[in-house]
Amino acid sequence: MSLTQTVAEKTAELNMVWVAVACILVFLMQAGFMFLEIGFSRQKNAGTGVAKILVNFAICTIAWWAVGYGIAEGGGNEIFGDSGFFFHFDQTVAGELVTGETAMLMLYGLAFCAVSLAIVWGTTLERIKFGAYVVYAIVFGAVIYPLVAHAVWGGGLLSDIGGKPVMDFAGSSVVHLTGAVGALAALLLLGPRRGKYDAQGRPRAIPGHSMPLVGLGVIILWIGWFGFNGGSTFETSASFFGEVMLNTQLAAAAGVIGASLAVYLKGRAVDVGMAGNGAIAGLVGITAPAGFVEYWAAPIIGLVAGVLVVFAVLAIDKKVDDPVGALSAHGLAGIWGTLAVGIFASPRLISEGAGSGLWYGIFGDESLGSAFGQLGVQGLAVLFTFAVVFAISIATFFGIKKTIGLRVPAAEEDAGLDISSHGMYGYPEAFIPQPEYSTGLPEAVARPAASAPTPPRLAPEAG
Amino acid sequence: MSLTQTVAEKTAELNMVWVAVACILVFLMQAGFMFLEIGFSRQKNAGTGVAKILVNFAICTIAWWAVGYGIAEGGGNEIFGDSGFFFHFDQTVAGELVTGETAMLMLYGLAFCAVSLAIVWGTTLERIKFGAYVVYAIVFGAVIYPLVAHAVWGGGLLSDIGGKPVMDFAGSSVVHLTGAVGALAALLLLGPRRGKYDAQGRPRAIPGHSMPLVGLGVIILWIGWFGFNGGSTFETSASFFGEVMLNTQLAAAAGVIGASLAVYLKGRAVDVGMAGNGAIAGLVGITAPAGFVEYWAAPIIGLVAGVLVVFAVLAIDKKVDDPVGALSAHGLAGIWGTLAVGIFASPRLISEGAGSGLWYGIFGDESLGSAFGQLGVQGLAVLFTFAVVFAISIATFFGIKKTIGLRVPAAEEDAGLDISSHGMYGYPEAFIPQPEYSTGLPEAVARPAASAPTPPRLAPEAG
Amino acid sequence: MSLTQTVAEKTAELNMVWVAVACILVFLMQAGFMFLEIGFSRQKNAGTGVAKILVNFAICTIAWWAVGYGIAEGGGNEIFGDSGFFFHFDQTVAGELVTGETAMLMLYGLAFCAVSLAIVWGTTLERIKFGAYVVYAIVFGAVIYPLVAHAVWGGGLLSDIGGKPVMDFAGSSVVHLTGAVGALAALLLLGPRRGKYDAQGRPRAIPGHSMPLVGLGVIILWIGWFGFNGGSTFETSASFFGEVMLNTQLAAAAGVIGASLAVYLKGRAVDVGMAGNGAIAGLVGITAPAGFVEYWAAPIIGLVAGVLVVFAVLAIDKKVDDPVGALSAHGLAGIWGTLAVGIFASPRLISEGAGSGLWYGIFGDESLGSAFGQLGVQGLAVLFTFAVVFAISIATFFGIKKTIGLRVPAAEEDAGLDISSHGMYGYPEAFIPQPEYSTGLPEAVARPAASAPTPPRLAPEAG
Amino acid sequence: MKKIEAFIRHEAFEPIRAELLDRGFPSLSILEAKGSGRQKGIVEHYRGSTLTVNVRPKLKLEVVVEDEDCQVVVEAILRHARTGEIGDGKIFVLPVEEAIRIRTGESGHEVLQLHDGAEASA
Amino acid sequence: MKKIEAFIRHEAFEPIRAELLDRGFPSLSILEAKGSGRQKGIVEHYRGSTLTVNVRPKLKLEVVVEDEDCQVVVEAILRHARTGEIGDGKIFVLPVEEAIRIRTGESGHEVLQLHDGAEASA
Amino acid sequence: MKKIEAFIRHEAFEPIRAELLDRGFPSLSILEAKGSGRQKGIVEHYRGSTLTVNVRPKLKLEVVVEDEDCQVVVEAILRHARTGEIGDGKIFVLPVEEAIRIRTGESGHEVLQLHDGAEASA
Ligand SMILES: Nc1ncnc2c1ncn2[C@@H]1O[C@H](COP(=O)(O)OP(=O)(O)O)[C@@H](O)[C@H]1O
Ligand SMILES: Nc1ncnc2c1ncn2[C@@H]1O[C@H](COP(=O)(O)OP(=O)(O)O)[C@@H](O)[C@H]1O
Ligand SMILES: Nc1ncnc2c1ncn2[C@@H]1O[C@H](COP(=O)(O)OP(=O)(O)O)[C@@H](O)[C@H]1O
Repeated sequence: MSLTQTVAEKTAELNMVWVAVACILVFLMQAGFMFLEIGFSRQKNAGTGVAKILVNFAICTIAWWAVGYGIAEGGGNEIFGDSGFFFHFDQTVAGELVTGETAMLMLYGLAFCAVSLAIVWGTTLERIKFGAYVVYAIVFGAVIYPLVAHAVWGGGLLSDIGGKPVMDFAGSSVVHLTGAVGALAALLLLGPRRGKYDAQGRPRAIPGHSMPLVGLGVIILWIGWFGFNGGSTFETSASFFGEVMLNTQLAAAAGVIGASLAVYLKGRAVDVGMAGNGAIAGLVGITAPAGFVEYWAAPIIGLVAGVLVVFAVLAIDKKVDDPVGALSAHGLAGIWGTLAVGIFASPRLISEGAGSGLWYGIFGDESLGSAFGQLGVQGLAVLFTFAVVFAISIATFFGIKKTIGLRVPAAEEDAGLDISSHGMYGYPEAFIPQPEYSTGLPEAVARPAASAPTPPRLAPEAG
Repeated sequence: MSLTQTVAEKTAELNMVWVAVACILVFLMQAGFMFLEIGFSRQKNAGTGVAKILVNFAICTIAWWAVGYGIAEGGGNEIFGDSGFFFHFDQTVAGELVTGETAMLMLYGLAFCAVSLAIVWGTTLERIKFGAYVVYAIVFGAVIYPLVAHAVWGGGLLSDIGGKPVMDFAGSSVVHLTGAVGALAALLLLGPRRGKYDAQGRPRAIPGHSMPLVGLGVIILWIGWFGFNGGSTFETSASFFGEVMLNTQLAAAAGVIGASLAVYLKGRAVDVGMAGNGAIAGLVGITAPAGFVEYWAAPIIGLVAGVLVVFAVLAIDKKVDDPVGALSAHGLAGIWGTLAVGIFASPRLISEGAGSGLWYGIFGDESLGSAFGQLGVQGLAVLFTFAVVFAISIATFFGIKKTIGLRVPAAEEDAGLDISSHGMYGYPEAFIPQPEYSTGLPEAVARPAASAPTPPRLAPEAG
Repeated sequence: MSLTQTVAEKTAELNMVWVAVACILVFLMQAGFMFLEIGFSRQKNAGTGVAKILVNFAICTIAWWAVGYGIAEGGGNEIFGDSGFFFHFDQTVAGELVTGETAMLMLYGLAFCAVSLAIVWGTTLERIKFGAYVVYAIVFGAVIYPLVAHAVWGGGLLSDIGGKPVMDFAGSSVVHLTGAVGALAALLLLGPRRGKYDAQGRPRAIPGHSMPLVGLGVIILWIGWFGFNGGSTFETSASFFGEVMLNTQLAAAAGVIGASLAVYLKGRAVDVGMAGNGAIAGLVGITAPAGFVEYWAAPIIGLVAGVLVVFAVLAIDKKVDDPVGALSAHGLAGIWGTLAVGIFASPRLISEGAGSGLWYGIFGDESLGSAFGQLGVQGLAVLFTFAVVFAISIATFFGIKKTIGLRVPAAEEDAGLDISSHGMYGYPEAFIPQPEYSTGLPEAVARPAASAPTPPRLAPEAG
Repeated sequence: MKKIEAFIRHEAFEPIRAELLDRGFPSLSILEAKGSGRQKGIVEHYRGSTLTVNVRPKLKLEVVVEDEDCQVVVEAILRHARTGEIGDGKIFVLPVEEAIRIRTGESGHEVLQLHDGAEASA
Repeated sequence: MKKIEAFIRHEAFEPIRAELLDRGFPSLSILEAKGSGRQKGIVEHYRGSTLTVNVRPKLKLEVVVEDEDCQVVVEAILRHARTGEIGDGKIFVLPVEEAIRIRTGESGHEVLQLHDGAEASA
Repeated sequence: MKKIEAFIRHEAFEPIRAELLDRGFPSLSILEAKGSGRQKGIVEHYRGSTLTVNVRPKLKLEVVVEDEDCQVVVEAILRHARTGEIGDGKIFVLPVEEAIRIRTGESGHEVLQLHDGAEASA
């Protein structure tokens, strides 16, 4: 083998090592979502969060392997890819034979899909039926996310709008907005948790049970984002990932500062959850621009996202019940991030054919028309994502509602999903100061207790 | 230096960067075991899990550095290696001078040894004496694991059985079965936790105290496995690690699905712990085959492991008390994984001299005889591992039992290991609804309380 | 592009991939400090730990980007750097144009600064005002840490003392001692927690609320340290990072063993927190020597650090209130590590111009004079770090005390910082067995409760 | 004076508290309890095994009032705690001989609640 | 009617509950308590310092029964809670004036337990 | 015999316990409670919304003593639990008819506390 060839191969491998690292970090984000959601739930719903993440991650993996990857990255037409199903060796995907590199990139794509799916459930905590996860995860992993990913990153509709591509570096829109729109669809059909609004429709705080777990979730997500954004370079040339990572950190930091300050000024308290939401919002905001903007723009993008998330959470809470703030932190911040590219994209960094950000049109020498055009394209990506994801999601959740049901009965909600859907509290030893649950699982299933048969006198019919 | 040489060096360094990443991920698995075990323990035994992991990891490190590494990888004969003890610079190990690369690989080997050791304790929770960890960890890190590793990976007995090598990519047998067999030996001498079986010998559930911590443990282990399997390529050629990682993910996902489905069908509840066990079982199952099978085989291997683990946990629970399901998830799934290589090993991926899997003998053009031979070799690996590990382990635990003792007194078990072995509850502020413990540590040791001397009237002899 | 050039570029990128991995690991250490501190706090102060880390990390990021990096690494004179402020593209830092590589290294520098800052707060738990974090974090990230880093690593005063450089591989002194000295300054002005000392001045144990969270913190820190020390090679030549990582692991292990043994011998109990402190101390101890000593020296350095930390914690506890043992584990172990270089530095590994360790002067052929000289230089680094950091820190904290105040009122301390500074308990559902807090946030801010207006009869003035 | 001890469902407490407050009985205490009665225990599932929990979480409400107010309090409890399902709980009335307000040291039934007029103001 | 309040060890509860159930006294309540008596506190160790905890966890059992059943319940408690070691606990008997079943509103001692015959069935 | 039930602040317990012990009353029990009275609830803040918590954590102290010792105990409680601020709590005294030491089965007021001389020794 010639040295040139060796160097080319090692270069490809170096790229894949970097993608592998990034992929593992993005997988780790599953733990981030797990703990963010568990922390923001009451303790009677702490265990279900574990089962949810595991089952979702699993189903999403199989759906992506069997169908989703093919639709997203299998070449094909402007709407969907048409190769790479049941991903296997000796297969041709989008005209190329499958290699170890393909496998690595396919896995990295899965990691993104799984993050997007995890976002969906943020609005549904503490009342959704477990079966809903199973059904929607299949549709999401096989169809919903792949369609959006194909449109932007797979050579689909949004990769060329009148010559301009949508610029979404790591998925403010493709991943985060998609998840948030799914979350909105679910929420509209689910309604709020019992007790969230009083008789007059005023919202009540339903505090989650563990801020330390929320903190664990936030910091894991933050760390994972270096893989999320940093790995979206897909290669290591000029150590450009370093620039992307620095932008990511600056925006996250500014997000925390923006949110903490906003919530402090509103209420004299540095709300722990809001500080966390600020970090997430900053990160979501920088996800699209990470590879397209200069360092100075990153803290601005993050700061806006952080302030935005506080006001959005407060406003949204008045009407709909979003326990973790997914609509705000992933939805609105995702939109902001996608549009922010149109404002701040630096001429030296933009994709081929794309316009620079408005900033450079106004304060610099770039064409203002092209800048506006690009901003329009970014806006179109938001609309497209919203429309496609919302349509399929609402249809899917509606189907679930009409068949297996979307929401648990009130008694199960009061008792908590842990005991009612999983047969056991998430903290079995905790003295659960909660409305009681009259029975465990259906009698037929419950085998007689090992210790002693339930004595007949205790039966409800007695006396 | 010539360019060729530079490229060769950089290639080696790229490999080692990958191994370093993998190594750190496998070290992280210590946290996975910590939380899996803590979550599956009652809260009165939550703190000891922390001390246990730290002390074990520490002792294992020193034992491996001083002795174990030499036995495992120090060349030598078919039974044990004979160089590399007290690993140091300027030393020759298996004929090669120690370099930075050697150090990296030695550390990676330690990470595997420590995982194997961590598995052992899953069966012993909530009743074992702390001193037992110390003694067994020395023997395990210095002798037990190294012997097995040497046999399969160090050029020992199992690396050539009638021309065929055992194929165990990352250690379904070497690491996981080894740990599980140690666990079995400990369990047989320890007996069940007090209250686990009623007067009629029927098992009672003793729920662990925190499913969120179990979830943390599972997801950390899952993530760590990408280093465990992915790093076992030891190099980056053709980004083959991507294939290995994809297989790993597919099997883990199928494991969750298999276990969740099985436990749901049995009892209408998606048991949180079982879903987690399913992930682990899927991962253990794919550990040996990860680099030898095609993508389509991975979900099958994982699914079988996931279903298997549910029935195994239920069956084993009837007779012996394995709080975390280590015998099932690491032992039986480890055996299944080792044998699965003999069923699914793809002709394009097998080791030199090895036979393909049965599948290719039956449905393909490969020699059925060679396939059966390979399956036999895989079975032999299981038997060998079982025999060696069991013999040394039971002897060691027996020695511990006869000297310092293996199990804490009943009063200490009732009160919990935290207060009795560590002097303080793991959650000191929790209102511990547990049988009381009449005294802290031995009086002689307990210095008078700072706040006020214990008044004489309170003494037990009074009145 | 010539092949030579390509290889040079890919080599640089490989280095940066390694630094990126290391950087992410060091960022992860923020989670380690978060959980170490939360676990060592009472549950009424669990949530503030989350907000603290997020806000600190955020502020430190912006301060480092705007000012700190320039002072630390911006060339300049012996005291401070003078370029690289508001780090941006097209900028010249220390004579070199900013590239992706510069960004990566700048981010890695930030990770160290953030670790150092995190250490500061260990002594201040459960009583400090939240505002103090904000102010000190700005000063620390912009000035304090950068000055020390510049002196040792940025070509400043300590990089050449009479021809000899201070050898501090990854910052026993630059990072850990710096943090600990800041912690000391804060502590002196803060005083102990209420109830820590009885009327006679005898210390009382105030147990933290969760040993599992302490365990999580310790193991995350341990893992992160592979990035901390391993990444401080800044490149991959000869896979030297492997040697550094092995040293790190050996010292950490010996630290656990040393501390566990010491605390067990003193009190017959393997104190969970002390085992953890032992790991940290071992790691802090090896931080300076990691790249300068042979493998055999690492366990010795770790063991000494582990034993030291136990006695130091006990001694310090008699006089001042350091809830997590930061003064011992980071301060004393940091000093020990810095001096240990002067004792064990191996001739084959020392920096240019530096003297070998005393050991090689006494037992080997090296010049004893030069060895003593080097030990003196190492001692100078300790003194310099102490003086600079203490002076600026005490001034800053004094300023805070005189303006916004350093410590919360007694009632807020009794009620816990969560409810008083953040408006909500960290575990809102926990039955808080704590002194009550008569009011939430200032009345003016507290909007009327959503559920029902507080009835007038309940007002304090009534009856 | 009488002490009313009631074992009730958690969800009944808030309306009871609100009504008692309205009627001039702001002073009361609650404790977490677990109880058994006619109500069956529940069967929990864990790793494929079952576990019968024979006591169910209840809230214990304690209110000390003057003899003549006893009925009012009992009625308020009955009104809000009754669902008609097994497990609603029980009320017990015990005699109390003395009551002392710690803050002032004064004793007698005037310390019990606010309803006797003069005391209530903003 | 009498209220029996017993401070017992946690591990004594299950056998007591089982016997009382058998004898027709299914209704009872428990609360987590901590107490001191002749039993010494324990000394906890933390980071090398010690901490004396002067109260030990106990379970408080509360059973209200008719006067004539008092003895049976007390005996059942004594039977299972006695280990002979310091710390076994105490039983107190208090007078109760009224008992009301919330579900039905009926009062009087027939609401207390099941043992008076007619009520017990599947 | 009398049972003294006091709802106090957590921080008052330790001095009360110490004094009672000194005076020969080592035996007592505590339970976690929450209560409302004149003391206002507090307003918690969470993600920008508020939440009013109407009951505040209190400690319930229970001591059973002979009639003549009642006053001593009440005074000890008053001494240490009084801050003069709203929320100091209340003391109630209830009649007790019987007291039994489980360990020995003996009953009567001699089982209550240690102060009657003979019993106290190292
Ligand atoms: N005699 C009793 N003594 C003590 N507690 C009781 C008694 N009877 C009922 N309780 C408490 O009341 C709760 C509800 O009682 P239960 O008998 O199940 O209700 P119901 O009145 O509908 O039959 C029990 O869980 C227990 O806590
Ligand atoms: N007079 C009392 N008042 C309130 N609680 C008591 C009283 N005497 C005992 N107790 C409770 O009973 C528990 C056991 O009492 P103790 O005196 O230690 O047992 P013994 O009867 O063996 O001397 C105590 O922890 C306390 O909870
Ligand atoms: N009548 C009562 N019945 C039951 N508990 C009471 C009663 N009065 C007071 N308490 C308890 O005492 C605590 C303090 O009472 P509060 O009225 O606020 O104090 P103050 O005596 O200063 O007015 C309450 O939180 C409650 O737990």
